Amino acid sequence: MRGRRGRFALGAALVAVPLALALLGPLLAGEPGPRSPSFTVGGGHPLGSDFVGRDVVRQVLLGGRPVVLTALAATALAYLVALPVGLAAALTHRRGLEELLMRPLDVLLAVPSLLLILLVATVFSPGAVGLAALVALVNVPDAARLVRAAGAEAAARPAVEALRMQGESWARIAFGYVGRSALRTLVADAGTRLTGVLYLVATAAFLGVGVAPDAADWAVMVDRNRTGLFVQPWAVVVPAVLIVALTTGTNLLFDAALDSGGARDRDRPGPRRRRLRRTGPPGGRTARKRATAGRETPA
Amino acid sequence: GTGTDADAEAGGGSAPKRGGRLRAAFAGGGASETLDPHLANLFADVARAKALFDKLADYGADLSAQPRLASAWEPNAALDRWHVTLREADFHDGRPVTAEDVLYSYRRIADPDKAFRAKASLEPIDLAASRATGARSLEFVLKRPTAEFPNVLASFGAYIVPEGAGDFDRKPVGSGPFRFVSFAPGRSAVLRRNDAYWDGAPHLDELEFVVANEESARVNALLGGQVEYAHELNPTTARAHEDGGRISIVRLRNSAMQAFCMKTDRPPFDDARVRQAFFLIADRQELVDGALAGAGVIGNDLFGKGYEYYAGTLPQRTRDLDRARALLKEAGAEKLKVTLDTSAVAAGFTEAAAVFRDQAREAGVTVEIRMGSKDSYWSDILDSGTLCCYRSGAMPIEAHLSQRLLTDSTTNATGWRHADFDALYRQAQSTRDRAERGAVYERMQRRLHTEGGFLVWGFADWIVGTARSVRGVDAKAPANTLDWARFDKVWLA
Amino acid sequence: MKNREWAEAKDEEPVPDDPASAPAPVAEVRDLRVEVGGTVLVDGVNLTARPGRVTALVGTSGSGKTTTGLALLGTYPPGARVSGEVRIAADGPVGYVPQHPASVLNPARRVSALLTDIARLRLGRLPRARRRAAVAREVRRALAEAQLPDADTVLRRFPHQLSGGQQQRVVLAQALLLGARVVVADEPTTGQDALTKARVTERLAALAARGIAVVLLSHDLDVVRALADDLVVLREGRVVESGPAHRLWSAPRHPWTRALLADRAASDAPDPAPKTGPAALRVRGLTARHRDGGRGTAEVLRVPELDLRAGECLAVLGRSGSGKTTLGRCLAGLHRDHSGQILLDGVPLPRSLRDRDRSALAAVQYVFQDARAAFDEHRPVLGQVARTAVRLRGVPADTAAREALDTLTGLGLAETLAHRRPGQLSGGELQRAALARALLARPRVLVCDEITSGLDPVTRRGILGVLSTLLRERDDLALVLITHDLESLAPAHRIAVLDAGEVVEEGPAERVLRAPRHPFTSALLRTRDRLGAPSGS
Amino acid sequence: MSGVRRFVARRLLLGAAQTVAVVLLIFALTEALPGDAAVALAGDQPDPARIEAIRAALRLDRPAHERFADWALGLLHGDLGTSLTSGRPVARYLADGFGPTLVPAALTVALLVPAGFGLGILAARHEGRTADRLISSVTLAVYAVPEFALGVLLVTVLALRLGWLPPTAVGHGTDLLADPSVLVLPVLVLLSRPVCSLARLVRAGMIDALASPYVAQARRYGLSGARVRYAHALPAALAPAAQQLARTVDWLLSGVIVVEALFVIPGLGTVLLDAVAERDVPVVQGLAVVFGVLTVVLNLGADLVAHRLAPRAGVAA
Ligand SMILES: Nc1ncnc2c1ncn2[C@@H]1O[C@H](COP(=O)(O)OP(=O)(O)OP(=O)(O)O)[C@@H](O)[C@H]1O
Ligand SMILES: Nc1ncnc2c1ncn2[C@@H]1O[C@H](COP(=O)(O)OP(=O)(O)OP(=O)(O)O)[C@@H](O)[C@H]1O
Ligand SMILES: [Mg+2]
Ligand SMILES: [Mg+2]
Repeated sequence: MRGRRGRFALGAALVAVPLALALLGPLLAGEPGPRSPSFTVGGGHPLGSDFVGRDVVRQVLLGGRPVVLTALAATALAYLVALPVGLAAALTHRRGLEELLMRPLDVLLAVPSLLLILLVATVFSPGAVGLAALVALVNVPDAARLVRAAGAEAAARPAVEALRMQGESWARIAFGYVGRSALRTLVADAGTRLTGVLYLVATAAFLGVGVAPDAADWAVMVDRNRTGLFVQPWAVVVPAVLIVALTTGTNLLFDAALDSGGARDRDRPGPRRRRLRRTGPPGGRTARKRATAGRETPA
Repeated sequence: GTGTDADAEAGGGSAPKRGGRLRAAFAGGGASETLDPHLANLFADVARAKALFDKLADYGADLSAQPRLASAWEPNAALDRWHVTLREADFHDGRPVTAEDVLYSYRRIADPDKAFRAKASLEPIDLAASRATGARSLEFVLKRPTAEFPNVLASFGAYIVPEGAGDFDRKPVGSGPFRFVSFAPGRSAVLRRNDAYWDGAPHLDELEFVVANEESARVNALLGGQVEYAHELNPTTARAHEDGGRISIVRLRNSAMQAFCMKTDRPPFDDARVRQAFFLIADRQELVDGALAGAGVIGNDLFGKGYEYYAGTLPQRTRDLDRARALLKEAGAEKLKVTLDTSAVAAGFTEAAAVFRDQAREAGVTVEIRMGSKDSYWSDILDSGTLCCYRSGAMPIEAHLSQRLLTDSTTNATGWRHADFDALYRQAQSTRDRAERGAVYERMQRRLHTEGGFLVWGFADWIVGTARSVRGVDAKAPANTLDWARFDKVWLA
Repeated sequence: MKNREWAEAKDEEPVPDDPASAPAPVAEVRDLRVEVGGTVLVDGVNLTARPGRVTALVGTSGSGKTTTGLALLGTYPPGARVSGEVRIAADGPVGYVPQHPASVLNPARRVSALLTDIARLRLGRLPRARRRAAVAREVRRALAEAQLPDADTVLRRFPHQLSGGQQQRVVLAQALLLGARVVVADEPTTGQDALTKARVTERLAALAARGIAVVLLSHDLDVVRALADDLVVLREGRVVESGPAHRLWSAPRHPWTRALLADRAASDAPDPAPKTGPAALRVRGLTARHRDGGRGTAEVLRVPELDLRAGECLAVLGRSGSGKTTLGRCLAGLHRDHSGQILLDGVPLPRSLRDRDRSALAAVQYVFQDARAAFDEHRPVLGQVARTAVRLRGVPADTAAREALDTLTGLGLAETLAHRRPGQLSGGELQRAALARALLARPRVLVCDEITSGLDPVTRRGILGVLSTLLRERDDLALVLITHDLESLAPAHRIAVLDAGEVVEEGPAERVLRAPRHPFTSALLRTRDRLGAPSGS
Repeated sequence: MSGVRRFVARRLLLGAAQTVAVVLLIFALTEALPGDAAVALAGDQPDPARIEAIRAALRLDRPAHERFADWALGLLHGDLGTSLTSGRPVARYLADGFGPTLVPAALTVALLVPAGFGLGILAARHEGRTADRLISSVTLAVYAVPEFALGVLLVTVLALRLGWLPPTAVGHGTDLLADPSVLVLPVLVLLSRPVCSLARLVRAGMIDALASPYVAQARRYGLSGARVRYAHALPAALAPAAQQLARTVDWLLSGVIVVEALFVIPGLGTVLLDAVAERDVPVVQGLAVVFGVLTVVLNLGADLVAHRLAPRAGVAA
């Protein structure tokens, strides 16, 4: 119990810093000061200057919001599409429908995601919203396949048949039961996907699509300031640490939340199985272990 | 030019040593690379081409033409017929370089079905009328007087190949300092010393070009001893290693002009006052510091700093926001909004755009940055948009003028079309006397300085890293000139 | 037969009443108290398992049998506060046949996987070369002992490809194979027909005869009577009486014991009036297939003709694996792979329930054989039960909840239980909840698949009573009662007997029971008499 | 297994259609990109007349569908066409790029499977305890570090500071196996993120599987811990992990552009990016075919695993 709360606190603390920066940073950033030469240390900049001579502190303050917003939005959007598609494929008994849902997505899978983003973004030059949608789109096939695989077993359980016989709506069966059963796997995937999405946006920026390549955006900062890593490490290290904190914290929170929720099956063995081993020949003396009163088996 | 380490040591007088293998890392063109010298496009192509082939002439450090395979050239009085004598040189297969080879090479370049890059440069030559006057002498007939004809002979990509050569993938034969050994497109090219080279055999036994597109990979390979020469390093990398002692950094000054290009034929830049205002908005030092990480010098809105005929006497323009605002007001362009096209096509472009955007804001001008596709950037900016980032490698000032600033120039990105300006150019080309010609060029440059379309804010260094053992790397030659990437003069200590 | 001989022989054997002279216990529970969130599941339970003896735990549904049995395995409900002492004096593992066998079968592995692993563990000493053959032999032997003679087919299958009874026997085979010194068998015969049950009982007896301590948790008095050496009677988590079986049978001291062990004769007589009128449900030319592994399909059920009138109760009898569940699932639209027609009031029902509209869904309801698997383990039972009324009858949520609660209490489930999640209910409780869920649809045809298998006689009588009452009260209801249990035939008007997928006999209940025509039916009826012999009078 | 065979056959048939779709999609997108091979070839000398000439020389002036039809017709004869920029056959591009891609990819997969599964299972086994915390946080943190950053770090420390390994594979061309030490760093970098995502997925699935009654039963019956984990719990947790693995292999074969650039490995990812930049449509198309086929096969494999591990799915009502 204590462990879980501890993890919750740790996760929350880890997430709090980047989130607070994302929320409040732009308010604190103030007006841009004069530029310095690129990658200088000190000189009125506590964290030095970046690749175009801007103050790293200010960039860090400004750079959280787009990262958090785009990454969260794109991940959420990807799952918004992938969940129904994947679950529908898992739940249907019509092979045709399943193929109809999944095979076109496979086509998208065959194009490396960076290339797809590069191509589509160059052709259609979408804005920030469009880019988030695009990044989400690139993630949909992958996520949908995963949802399908994770949900396939649960989708064929008698419980689903029973729900159907009750006339439950498709959504309730799919999200309420099948999705719920695969929750842990889905959350684990969403957590890593979040990180992937973040850098996809940054790499796209570097290749010249989506966000401006000098945008105040932590992921873009990590990417663009890397040339100066050995001259002025802060411009890379600080945003990188913030991103790590954000993704690690989010995942820790999810993990902790999952461990509390969800009843376990009653057949789950408790860790304290009291067993007395024979020390002598059968029927001989037995070493005793007493179950102390008032023990709790963990949830 | 302050001498760098390598420079000092090279000049330090230690005698060149023969032997060894030098591996040079360049950014390359991937699996589509070829050894066809006429297709040379990237630095890697050019470096390979100049190791295998020769041109009739090449550019010196001040971009004046230096004789190479041509030992002498002599024009007629009207400057429209040039007599060129070839020096005694042999191709790698032992055949001598003849006038026929030259004519074949030039005709190949000018083939209307192909579109070799040097074709535009050779345009002044009437190849049908030109002819060999002997085994090693020939007469070029020109379409119009061209005082700067030797520049044509030195132009980018105008390499001399043996007559009939067409397939350069298998075993290219040239007259250059190195012979072909092997080639894997996008990976490496191995060459061996040509002992019979007319300009003296190279010191190196073997030369290998390897391709590494990522700058950090080139640096790492250099630091890890996997290559001895790494072309095109970041200023930041240079800063980190300049006094680190593990490698030597060579800065090739004035290698690339950095500019913003204003379209003078359309609003708002059709008004000279707006152009002048923009000249005054730019804080050049900040641009050099921010976009080039300090690796360069500021520009004065003119191409070719330090080159032959450069109008160095014109006063350096400095930032003056008040005058800029006044000029804009005069032109009725207060609260001006312009779109600045940029792309990741060249180092520093996007950075320069961002820096300039901030500078313009201080003058009340809103600059909106538009990122373009880097693959089609150059052709996109040629006709569309009003303001864009621009860059140019080293070339003679004359070539810059003729290719970019005449009414019929093929890449007139500033839309600079003025009959009187064209006339000045023609006048220069028919002026035999060098000093007189210089005066005409200065008049032209003065005009460009006051109201031209190029806001030239800086000249970038080209940075080369070498292992400490590498000697003889010329530190004064801008990229693309004769002494740049000239591996026949390099040796390993 | 053999079983009887054994049972009789045992009766003659002097059973030591004095624990001191009995063999040393191999497992012992002393003063066990398990409490979850304020509810006491069991309190003060004592249990001793001795080698070679069968200790039976009896009690009504929800009395704490499973909880006590799991304690022997060291397993407790999550979040339980446990006090007392559990001792197991054996080194090896403890065999366990759980109440819901499906839950311990790995859906991703073939039946053979765990069986082979267990056998290999036992035969680990053998040289590698001989081990493989020995393992295969052992596995087959165990399956045969567990009444699964067709080992080849069974081993190749995945758990979901087995019938309920077959799954149970596979788990039994695992326990038999294990060679444990203690076996906890939780309702090991619920899914079996009378014939199979007799043989399984025999196996368990043989197991005990090998010197293994068997802890039998059962409400099936026939089995308990045939096997138990010692009895522990539980009621609401407390031991009301315990002692040697013969004493408890002959002279129960506690009135509760008396009630529990009372004769089964007290069942109400079936409504004699045979129903007439048009058939509500008609089955024509039904053939059902299962895809068997990848080996093509196997026909498992052929029903040329079957009619069901409103107000009528049709019992479907048959051995385990004969296709009863398949029939029920076909009717309910859960088994798509069939041909033929199922007509409700003359209108053909879509083959899959996905294509049935609400009224058709409501009209035919099916109560799953495995109640635990049919519930969503994450949500409280009450809500799940109530949803039927909300979805199929359009009743507002709060009304539905009230109705659900009424139905559940009517079936003997307290309100506190209804608010729990399925994992926190006992097997019998869940079965009743599943019945309630189907009832809330007000179905025209209700298919009950072994819904009384997990119930003690008292509760079973209650449930069957409820069903009979419903039949009388709602004249449009027709009941299909799938069972292997002759005790549950009380409400039946007619009986259909299935054997290997064929309907071998069909007719009025009374007639079939009195004068069975098909040899298979007679065999079934005979076993009942045999197993029940000791208390036959 | 006739059922499975039918399934595979149908999927392969669909796969052919998918590959066509992939090729069409990529063709359409490359066509829609601003500029064409002529523009790309012209580079910073975009003389309009020259571009026109190149266009004519490359026969780019014909309508797109004609060019596509030509290419498709050639494909039917097993001819992948020739590159626009270099005139070399596309098949050679693929052949040259495949080796440098395959070697690190194969090595990575060979390490990824034991490492990813091992870590995931280890974490699940010790769920909530120190080992799990450690693995979970480290995998998360490493996953949040992009490849280039990790690459730079590893090169700096292992290659440049300590000098244990060569920093890049420069100059090794296609024959990477000749000096295996050049592969260590690329494989490490390639491995870093997939290991993390795979381990996390395996952990998630394993926690559920390990808590299931059937695993309890296996454990109760005295099976060794490893046997329980690998033979009984893992199969139930495998389906999502198999999907992830298929995706990773796909990524290793087509999308490892960063690592290829960082370590100078001239693999297919680099070839693809270059070809797109050069608008070298035939090369892009050739790669699209390869990637299409690859994806179809890998996905089919993953689906077969999923199918096999959730066998009940086939009979759902
Ligand atoms: N996890 C739990 N939390 C709370 N109550 C529980 C839990 N598990 C079981 N119970 C309750 O404890 C009581 C005893 O359950 P148990 O499963 O031991 O009964 P049982 O005798 O096996 O009944 P049955 O014959 O129906 O299987 C039941 O009333 C049940 O509702
Ligand atoms: N998915 C399946 N694939 C193949 N065979 C199956 C499948 N499901 C059931 N069977 C087989 O079909 C036959 C009938 O099964 P069914 O479940 O109808 O039996 P049942 O009469 O209900 O038995 P029980 O009393 O044991 O529950 C059995 O032999 C069983 O092994
Ligand atoms: Mg029970
Ligand atoms: Mg059944």
